[in-house]
Amino acid sequence: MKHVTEFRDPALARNLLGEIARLADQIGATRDKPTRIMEICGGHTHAIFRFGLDKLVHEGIEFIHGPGCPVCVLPMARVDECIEIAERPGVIFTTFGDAMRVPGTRGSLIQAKARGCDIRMVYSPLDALEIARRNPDREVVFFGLGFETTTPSTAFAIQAAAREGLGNFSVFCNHITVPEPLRALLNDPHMQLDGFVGPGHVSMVIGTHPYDFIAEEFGKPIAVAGFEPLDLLHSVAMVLRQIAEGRAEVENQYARVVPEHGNPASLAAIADVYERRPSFEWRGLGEIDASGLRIRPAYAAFDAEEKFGVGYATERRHVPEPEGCACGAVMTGRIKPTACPQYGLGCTPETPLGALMVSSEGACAAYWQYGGARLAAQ
Amino acid sequence: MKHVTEFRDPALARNLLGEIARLADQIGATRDKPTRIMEICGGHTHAIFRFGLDKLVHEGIEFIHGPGCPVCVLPMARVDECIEIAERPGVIFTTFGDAMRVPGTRGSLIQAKARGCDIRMVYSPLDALEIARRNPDREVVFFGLGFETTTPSTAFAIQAAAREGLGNFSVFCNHITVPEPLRALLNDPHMQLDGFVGPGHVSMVIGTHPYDFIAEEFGKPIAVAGFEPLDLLHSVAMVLRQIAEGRAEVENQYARVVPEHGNPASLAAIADVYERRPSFEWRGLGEIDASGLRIRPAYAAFDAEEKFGVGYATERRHVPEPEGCACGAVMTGRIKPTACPQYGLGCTPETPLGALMVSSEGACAAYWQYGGARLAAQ
Amino acid sequence: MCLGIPGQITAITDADRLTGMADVSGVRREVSLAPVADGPLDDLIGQWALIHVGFAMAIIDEKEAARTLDALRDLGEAQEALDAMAEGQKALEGSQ
Amino acid sequence: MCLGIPGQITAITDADRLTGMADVSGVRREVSLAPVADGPLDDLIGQWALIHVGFAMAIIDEKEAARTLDALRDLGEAQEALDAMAEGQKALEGSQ
Amino acid sequence: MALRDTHVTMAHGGGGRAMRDLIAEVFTDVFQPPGHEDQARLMVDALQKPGARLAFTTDSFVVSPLEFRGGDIGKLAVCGTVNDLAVGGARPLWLSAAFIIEEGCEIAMLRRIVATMDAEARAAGVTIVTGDTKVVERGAADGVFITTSGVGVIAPGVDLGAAHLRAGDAIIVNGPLGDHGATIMAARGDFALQSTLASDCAALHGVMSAAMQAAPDIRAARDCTRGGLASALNELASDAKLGMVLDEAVLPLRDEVRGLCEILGLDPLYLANEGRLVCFTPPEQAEAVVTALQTLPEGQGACVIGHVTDAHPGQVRMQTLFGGARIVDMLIGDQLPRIC
Amino acid sequence: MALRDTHVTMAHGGGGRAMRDLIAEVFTDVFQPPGHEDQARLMVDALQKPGARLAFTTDSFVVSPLEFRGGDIGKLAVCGTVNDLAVGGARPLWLSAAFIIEEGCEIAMLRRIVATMDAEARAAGVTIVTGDTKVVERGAADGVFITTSGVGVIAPGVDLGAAHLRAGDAIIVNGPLGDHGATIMAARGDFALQSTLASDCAALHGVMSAAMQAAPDIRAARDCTRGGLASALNELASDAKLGMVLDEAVLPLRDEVRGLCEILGLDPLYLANEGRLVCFTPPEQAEAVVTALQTLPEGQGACVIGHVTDAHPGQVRMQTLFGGARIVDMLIGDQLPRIC
Ligand code: SF4
Ligand code: SF4
Ligand SMILES: [Mg+2]
Ligand SMILES: [Mg+2]
Ligand SMILES: [Mg+2]
Ligand SMILES: [Mg+2]
Ligand SMILES: [Mg+2]
Ligand SMILES: [Mg+2]
Ligand SMILES: [Mg+2]
Ligand SMILES: [Mg+2]
Ligand SMILES: [Mg+2]
Ligand SMILES: [Mg+2]
Repeated sequence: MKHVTEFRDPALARNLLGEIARLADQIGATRDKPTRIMEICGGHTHAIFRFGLDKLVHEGIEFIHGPGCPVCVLPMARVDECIEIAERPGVIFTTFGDAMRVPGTRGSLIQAKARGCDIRMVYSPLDALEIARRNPDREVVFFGLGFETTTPSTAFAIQAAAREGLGNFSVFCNHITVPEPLRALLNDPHMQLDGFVGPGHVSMVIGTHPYDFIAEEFGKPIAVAGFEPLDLLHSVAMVLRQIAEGRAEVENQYARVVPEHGNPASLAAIADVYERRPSFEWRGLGEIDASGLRIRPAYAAFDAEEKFGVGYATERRHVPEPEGCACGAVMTGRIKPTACPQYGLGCTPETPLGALMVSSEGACAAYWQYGGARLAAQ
Repeated sequence: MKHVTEFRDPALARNLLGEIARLADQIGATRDKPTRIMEICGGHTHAIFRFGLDKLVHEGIEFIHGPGCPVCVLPMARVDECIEIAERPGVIFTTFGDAMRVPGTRGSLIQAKARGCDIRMVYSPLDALEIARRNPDREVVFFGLGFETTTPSTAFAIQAAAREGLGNFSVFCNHITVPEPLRALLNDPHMQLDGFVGPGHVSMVIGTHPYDFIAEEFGKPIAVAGFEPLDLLHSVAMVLRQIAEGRAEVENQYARVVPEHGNPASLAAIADVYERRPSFEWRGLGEIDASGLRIRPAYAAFDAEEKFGVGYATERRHVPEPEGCACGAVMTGRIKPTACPQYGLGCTPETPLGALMVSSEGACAAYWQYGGARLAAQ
Repeated sequence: MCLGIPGQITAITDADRLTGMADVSGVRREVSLAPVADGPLDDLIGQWALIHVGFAMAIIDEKEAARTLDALRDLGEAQEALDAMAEGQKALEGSQ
Repeated sequence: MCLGIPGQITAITDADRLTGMADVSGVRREVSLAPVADGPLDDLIGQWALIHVGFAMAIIDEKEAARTLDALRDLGEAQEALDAMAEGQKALEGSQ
Repeated sequence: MALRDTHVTMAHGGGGRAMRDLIAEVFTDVFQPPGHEDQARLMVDALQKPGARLAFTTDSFVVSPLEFRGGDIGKLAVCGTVNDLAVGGARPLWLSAAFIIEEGCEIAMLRRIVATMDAEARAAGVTIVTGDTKVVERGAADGVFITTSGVGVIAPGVDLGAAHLRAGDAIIVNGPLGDHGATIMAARGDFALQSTLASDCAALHGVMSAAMQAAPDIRAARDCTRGGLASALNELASDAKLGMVLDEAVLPLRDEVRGLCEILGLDPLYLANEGRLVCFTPPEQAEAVVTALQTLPEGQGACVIGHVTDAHPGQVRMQTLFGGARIVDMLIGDQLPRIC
Repeated sequence: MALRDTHVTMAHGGGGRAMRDLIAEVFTDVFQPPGHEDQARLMVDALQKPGARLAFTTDSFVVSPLEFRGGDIGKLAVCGTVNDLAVGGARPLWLSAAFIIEEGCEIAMLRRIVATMDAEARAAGVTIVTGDTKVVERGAADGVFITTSGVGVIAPGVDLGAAHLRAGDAIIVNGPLGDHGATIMAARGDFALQSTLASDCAALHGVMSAAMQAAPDIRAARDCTRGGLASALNELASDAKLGMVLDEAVLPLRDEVRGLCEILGLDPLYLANEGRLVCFTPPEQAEAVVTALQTLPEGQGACVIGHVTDAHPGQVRMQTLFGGARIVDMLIGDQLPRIC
């Protein structure tokens, strides 16, 4: 697989692991006093565990798993709102597969489907659009979720629907943005991070400048990284080198995909279709100012929230986080998943209690599934 | 079973068979020169074969099976029109079970159902009405067919729909009347009948006077009969006694159910909802003047022909009878089913070619199913 | 044509819609009483009606029923009947 | 977040709708080229793009890819790496 | 208690932990099949006797509603396969049970069905030794379908079959006909009929072994399921190239079944049964069979209903109440309710 | 040729002549089961040897689309049950086949499916000896479901099973993983993926007997169907109370399967196979097995993929490409395509 296999080369991995070890020693990182690097993106978390990277890097390097899984941070109330829409007569509710399992207060979309809702998994918002074209007598709703990577795809889909006059298509918009929760994390006085691995695919849309504040205002190094194991290790080495050299910059490890200023067509589509919400709720993090997008009034006809009068278009029900959930502390790097009193007991991937156990990108789920904890336990 | 078991009493049957034999001998009926009595109604045909009455009566009595099966006389084109309606998106097409098997040029309703049409069997037009109430977003069409017995039920259903403002209910009307084809038969110069057994359940609605012309204009005796074996034998005896005594009258064997002037409420409902068509097509008999009913303009909203623009509401396609079909000759009593060149070869109940093989009330089907021919063959 | 079966009306289920319960040998079905509702509905309870496609089409006249049966009982059983039975027996065994 | 995989654009399938065929190891899927259609569409054929939820989100810069790999090759393999590998081995056998 | 869902979801068919939990808690904890492999491994002495034969049969069960008066789909699935073994003269030993479950199916109902199966199997002396579950999308099945297969042993010397029928043989049934078909038709609700009818669903291994003991020369037996008595007799008549004569006056039929048939215009001879068999014995052994069956709960209504003849090979005829005769033909398609 | 319909209607399930014609023309004329009774009656010498055991298994098959590159539901149904017998060390002998058919199903397609089954059964040396058909209303099934059950004989002395696994045993598969699951996922059309992938569907009786000959001390085998290799190994690890270690570098995977998994975010270890088994041998017999399998068409891609360990009982672990380690856990529910 071109552009994949090369970046999984074990020999080069050995080079990088050596480099990381050298740098870690150089900056005095030890098991007891580790250098803490947050990989912001759930895709990075997933790759770390899938390839076992956490066990390979120098023991002085500790990965802190960030909030960058759009499925994990979906609040219960939002899932309830999905089901509310899906229960309307005539609705075909379309969604990415990984959103099917997220629990709301009335169960997940999988369970709503079993109860009789017409809920269909799609690979792309384009497929939802096609379902709408083929079912003119049904209301087809796409569950739009994701960070800036995915936002353009629903923006393009809404533009196409508007062009075609596809009146039976709408998007339930849950798009969120990366920089705002990062700022919230950095403002948290409990936060102790030494650097960041930046989200490669978000950056291919928004470019690298939105992270400038991390280096400039908070003095932390960051390297935007790809998702193959070499990419990840490379970016860790880059962050460590910045620390070693006393720099705090935004570096781009993933230059083959990420342009400095992002993707103009995608940014234009986002700007055309979406505007910022005053605030948006994140599971485990609560409401974060200006962290979510909504559909502009010009496209209100394609806004499921408006069309069905749910969510932010109405009086929203407050759904408290489940009791005893330590997601916030894990997501801000204060504790490891295994330190959560619910981990593996009340909270498992089969019956997730908190956000981070929901998707295989969630830190707790990745820990569990790939054995972060259990490998060590024996 | 009260009012049933008593009329199946073998001892009384023996009395009647004796009486029939006495009368047959008295009028000189013999196997070679039989007295030919037409049971107009398919229900009587069915009962004759079900209870084996044809083999029990005096050999000088020959039953001629009349055209009184509304399922058999349904023309191919009418079935095609049903399927045309059933294929419209959103339609639930409801029908009595026995109409499911009648072949049109594009197969039967059973086959249309297998191809994906939403066709549902009901026991009563009331059930179709209930389906319409429960499916306000679907068009529910009831396949109205039958003689005067059944006509009131669809009339009452249409009145109820009108009262309730049930805009998604309509009837595809194929109701036909008994006297007109009888007159056509009696006018046929080939016809050689000595008397009639009159249709009991039609008569419970219309009374006995509509048959007066049979006695008065054509000089043939008739006895309106019930459907239990004693009823049938009794009515045969009554017809034979009229012949023996040189009378030609309309007698009522089924007085426990049939009032002389019929059922006022049902007649009123028919008159309110229906009017005569100038003519209507009968399978095997062709177009017969004034033999069919249609929905009055006042109830046009409930008329599926108008609503979907099919059938007599449009230019009708002419569908010729299948080649080699002798239904007309059988139905007018000129030949026995077994004399039809197609009987049991091209035409069987599994693959009916002609009208009379379609329903178990059809003379050919009854012959076949209950072994009229095969019992004799061995 | 026109399958019909006697059933006993056992209850009025909806006086507005003129519906009642009919019982045929223990099998019950709600039927329309519209054709026979020419007097107080409750008078129908206990009566026997001829049921067709979910409608009570006619009230069965018990006296007429009895009169018909009486007429049949009065007929003598004659030799011809026995002959006919014998014919039937032959048909049954396929010897005809 | 945001699963993405390199695929090669092999054809333009609908120039009006800006769609093309992407090939990922022999598995093909029609994708939208909207994010990368900033020049003549046919120029995209043969290029590698980063595919996400049915969209070609970015053209992969072959030179940058080579440059990154070159940088990695230049790094020497150090003793620490071998230690790390040994750690991994221990974890594998559950002895850690 | 790893199973927290109340309804089956697609996850329960995915091959993962959810499926394993469903299978363990709902199925194998109850059936307790031997071992944990992909196939049951079985030994039985009876099979190793010289001349012993193995009997093997299968049926899929589909019924709506899934639960009805007198049983449920699970009872049908066990009894139906036990019966297909028993009527061949086999001693039923082992069953397999494969479930196709519609997404959304209530797990409590599955548990009830499984409990019924377990109870019926135990009562019939058979073990459910292997099984399978599949989950399909909502609308791709109708609640649950069950396919059971059965293995039994036919003792040396036992050989029942159509080929052994002889003219004059008595035709015996074990009880009233059509109860199951009528019950389901009423329960389905399409025709808005109410009744107190109950399915005749029952395992007939006891009836069969009683009949085989009472009639050493028993010829053949069939259970009268889909298509009713009429279909079973027509098949046998055709296989045996012999005729059959039924006596309408003695056919055992419940009043409610007659009533339902009159309302809908159906013939009870074609209604399905799930606990009725027809068996054939030399005339002189018929009374012993009837007497023996009448002592059993499943044979209380046993009676002779006719005889075999060589007068009209392949044809089933009925002597009507009046001594008339008619053919009881093979059904064409389905029995459809009629207006006329 | 009494069957004139081109599509199945409810009449074909009604127990009458239409059903009889469908069964005769489409099914029994092809399968030619012995006899005409409700149950097959079978004798086999191999079963009567002292110590011989009978193997009995069942599976329902549901797949959409019904026909796909590399096979159809009929091939799955025969191979799946043959394989469940074979991996237990049994010689497959007889199959039953029960069909649940959706109203409207094309009869020509049924004929194709039946032809595949017949060909596969003959090739595998098994006979389809008994069967059943049911027809359900449109929307109450998805085209056709097939349940096969199988009976085979386990020779005296043969005893494969999880209990025989030992630390150090080699883990062997017979070819690339996930082809079937990936093929079906692409063929289903939901994700609009095109590929030239073909299902691996195959009968593995030959592979099993080759493996048993090459490795006299073969421990156990499983076919890796639903849930893939990962599920089969997890089940065995849990049953055997031993651990397993896979070597990511040697796992046989086709490029297209990798590609499809990357697109949809799936793990090929959990993809279904229908012609892949995993077997366990003492390490010193592994090479002989691999060599033997590679001579067979169904074993061309055979290789050792890991070993059994007592270090982490019940756990399957993978040594990643970089020497990292991760647990290969039991799947939770279904594998759902991911965006992230
Ligand atoms: S174990 Fe569950 S509750 Fe605890 S932090 Fe993780 S996801 Fe949240
Ligand atoms: S056999 Fe067929 S074609 Fe001939 S008269 Fe009878 S129904 Fe008509
Ligand atoms: Mg069977
Ligand atoms: Mg059976
Ligand atoms: Mg049977
Ligand atoms: Mg299985
Ligand atoms: Mg359903
Ligand atoms: Mg199995
Ligand atoms: Mg299997
Ligand atoms: Mg298996
Ligand atoms: Mg069967
Ligand atoms: Mg379907």
